[in-house]
Amino acid sequence: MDLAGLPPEYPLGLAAALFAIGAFGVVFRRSVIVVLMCIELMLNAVNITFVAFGRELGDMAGQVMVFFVMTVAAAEVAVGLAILLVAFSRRKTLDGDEFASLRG
Amino acid sequence: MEVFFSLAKIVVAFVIILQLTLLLLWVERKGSALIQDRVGANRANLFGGLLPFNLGIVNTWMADPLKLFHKEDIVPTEADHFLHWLAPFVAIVPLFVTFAVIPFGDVLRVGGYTIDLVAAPIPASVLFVLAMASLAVYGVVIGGWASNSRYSFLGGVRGTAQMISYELALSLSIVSVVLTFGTFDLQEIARAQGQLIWGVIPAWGVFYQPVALILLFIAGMAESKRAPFDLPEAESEIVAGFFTEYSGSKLSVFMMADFVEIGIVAALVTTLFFGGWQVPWLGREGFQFPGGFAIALPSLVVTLLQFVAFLVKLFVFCWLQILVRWSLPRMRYDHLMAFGWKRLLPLGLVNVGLTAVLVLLFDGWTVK
Amino acid sequence: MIAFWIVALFALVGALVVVLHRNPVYSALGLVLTLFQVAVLFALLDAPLLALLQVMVYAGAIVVLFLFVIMLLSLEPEKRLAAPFPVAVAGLVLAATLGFGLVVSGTLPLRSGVPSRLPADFGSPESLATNLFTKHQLPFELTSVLLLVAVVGAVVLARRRS
Amino acid sequence: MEPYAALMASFVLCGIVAAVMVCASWILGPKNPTPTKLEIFETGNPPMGSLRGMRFPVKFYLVAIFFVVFDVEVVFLYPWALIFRQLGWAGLVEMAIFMAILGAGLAYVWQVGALEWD
Repeated sequence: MDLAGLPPEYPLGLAAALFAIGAFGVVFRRSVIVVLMCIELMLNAVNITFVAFGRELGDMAGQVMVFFVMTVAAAEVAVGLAILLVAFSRRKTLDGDEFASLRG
Repeated sequence: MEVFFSLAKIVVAFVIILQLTLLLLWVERKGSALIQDRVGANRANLFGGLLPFNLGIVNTWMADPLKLFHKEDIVPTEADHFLHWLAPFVAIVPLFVTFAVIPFGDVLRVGGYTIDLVAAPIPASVLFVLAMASLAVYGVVIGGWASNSRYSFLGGVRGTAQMISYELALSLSIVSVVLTFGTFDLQEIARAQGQLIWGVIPAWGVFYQPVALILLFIAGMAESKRAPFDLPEAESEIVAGFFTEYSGSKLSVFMMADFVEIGIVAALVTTLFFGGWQVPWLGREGFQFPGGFAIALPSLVVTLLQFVAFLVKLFVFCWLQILVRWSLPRMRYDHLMAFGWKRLLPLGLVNVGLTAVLVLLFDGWTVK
Repeated sequence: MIAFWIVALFALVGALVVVLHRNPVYSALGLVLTLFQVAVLFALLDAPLLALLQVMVYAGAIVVLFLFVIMLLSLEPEKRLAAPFPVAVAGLVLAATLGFGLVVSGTLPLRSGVPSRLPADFGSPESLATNLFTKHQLPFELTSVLLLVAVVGAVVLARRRS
Repeated sequence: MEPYAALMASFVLCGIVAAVMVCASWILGPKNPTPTKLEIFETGNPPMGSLRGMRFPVKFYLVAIFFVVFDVEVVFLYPWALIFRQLGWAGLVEMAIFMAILGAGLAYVWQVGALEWD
């Protein structure tokens, strides 16, 4: 398995596809929890590009950034789901469109 | 040839865990009988009962699995069929794979080849074990949810909360071990323990990290969901927990997963704290006792001795877990969570800090 | 190369399950599939440590949290899956544009001066750790503040509810 | 053979064996479903209503959220522990600050009683 030969275009293409699917899901889905999952997908696509470019440029900073992205994702999910719980207990729904009147 | 050796190692590691599981099933049935002053499994026998004694080993080695495999497979109508099938599969595969990174010997020299006796010698094997252990949650979650039954669901939720709570203590104990040995590689950790402290005592992890050993053992038992931590499957409260709605071979797979987890905890304890395959004072050339006395041994004998030593240690720690299971009563759920979060987690953090300071103060104190 | 195509196939299948399945539990499991494939991809791209941490953090913790919330709220499969038709079309167009743009920019020739050969220890856990703790101390410390805020925020929100 | 290839082979082997074990009953066992047998087990009573709609105390979510946060913290500890000898005292101070901030988080959680399971 000669992996050194994997050109960066392939993982980058996959990352682009994952990012696009994630972005589509954010717009397309109503359920807020699925939207959060789609955001995770997009973050992962970004992680792939970090790793792929870092490898191409011979720079470890790319992998270090993935570390920080993971942390941010964890914090985002923790707070996001806590907000979602509060919203669910008030509205009994997870439909994002119903939250439009949440402000104020 | 290389490929052949690699495949052989994978098969060996897999056979170890499969046989260990079946053996543990027998040990548990016979052992619990011993503890509770019963006779235990004694029906199926070899050679049609011609032997004067009957240990019932055939029961669990062959008869029990075969019987379960011939039972009817029932999937409740209201269950989510796909996930109901998926859950046992997801529960057991990561656990099986874990054994591929556990070293079961030093090196084997055959016909000019020097084979590292670990099935998949990846560089960060300790983390691989942890990653696979963190996937074990899915079997419980999916099984509990897919059955669509109250008991299963309660068991699944309890099990998940318990497993994730104790995973932190488990990880922290491994962090302190990594601090001590300065590597993620289980094989390197095992090799480092072949050194001697003051030229006499084998430099086993237990002498450097006694607290981490206790943490790992307790957290590992909680991860494997066994008494005193068996709340996810507490028979007296929620029937059988997350596998209430399972029958036949799927049930046997879930039960097997428990035993594989026991094996993994024992393998971790052995490798990280008790020298893995190390036999005290046995080097690659033979025994080198302190005081200059030495016995030269052929390489193959050394390897065999180490392999046997690994199996013996593995088995001792499995037995210890079974002993604990049959000795202690079940914990209360609030006690369980409080113990994990308020005792083990701070203890693990303190242990990490203490280890770090000690490593800096006396670098000779640790292996490296 | 074959490994990459297998990874890509499963990752895309997982991602599509996340976006298109009605039942949020299946969405979460699709997410696990994708994340696991991303971990394998990391291993292929000389990032073995990240691969394992990816499994531990995402599959072992974050998706478990998702599943927990879905199960404990006992969410039904959605009857109305999606936004109204125009929004769906808009989303599709947006996604296609994004994907196309990213593919184009990703395949542009990289700037010159790139080392043609990677150092021997590139991607080893040691080099990652050294880089993290000697060149990125400040972000590292700030991370802890972020996590602190997250935990405090979660507690405050959850307690307000009860 | 590369270690990762060996790992993949191991995954495949374990996956096949596990799949055979999971499906064994379906292949070997009898198939005689009756409506009662296919009911969900509720200690012999007819199952009451659907499970969906059952709600759980907020404590369970909180445990999962804490786990996510502290798991990320531990994830930073691994690479730190690996190269701790090279980092020396500077590394200790670095990690001490990190842990102190998160320790404050744990203390807060403990203080407000979010870890209590009354």
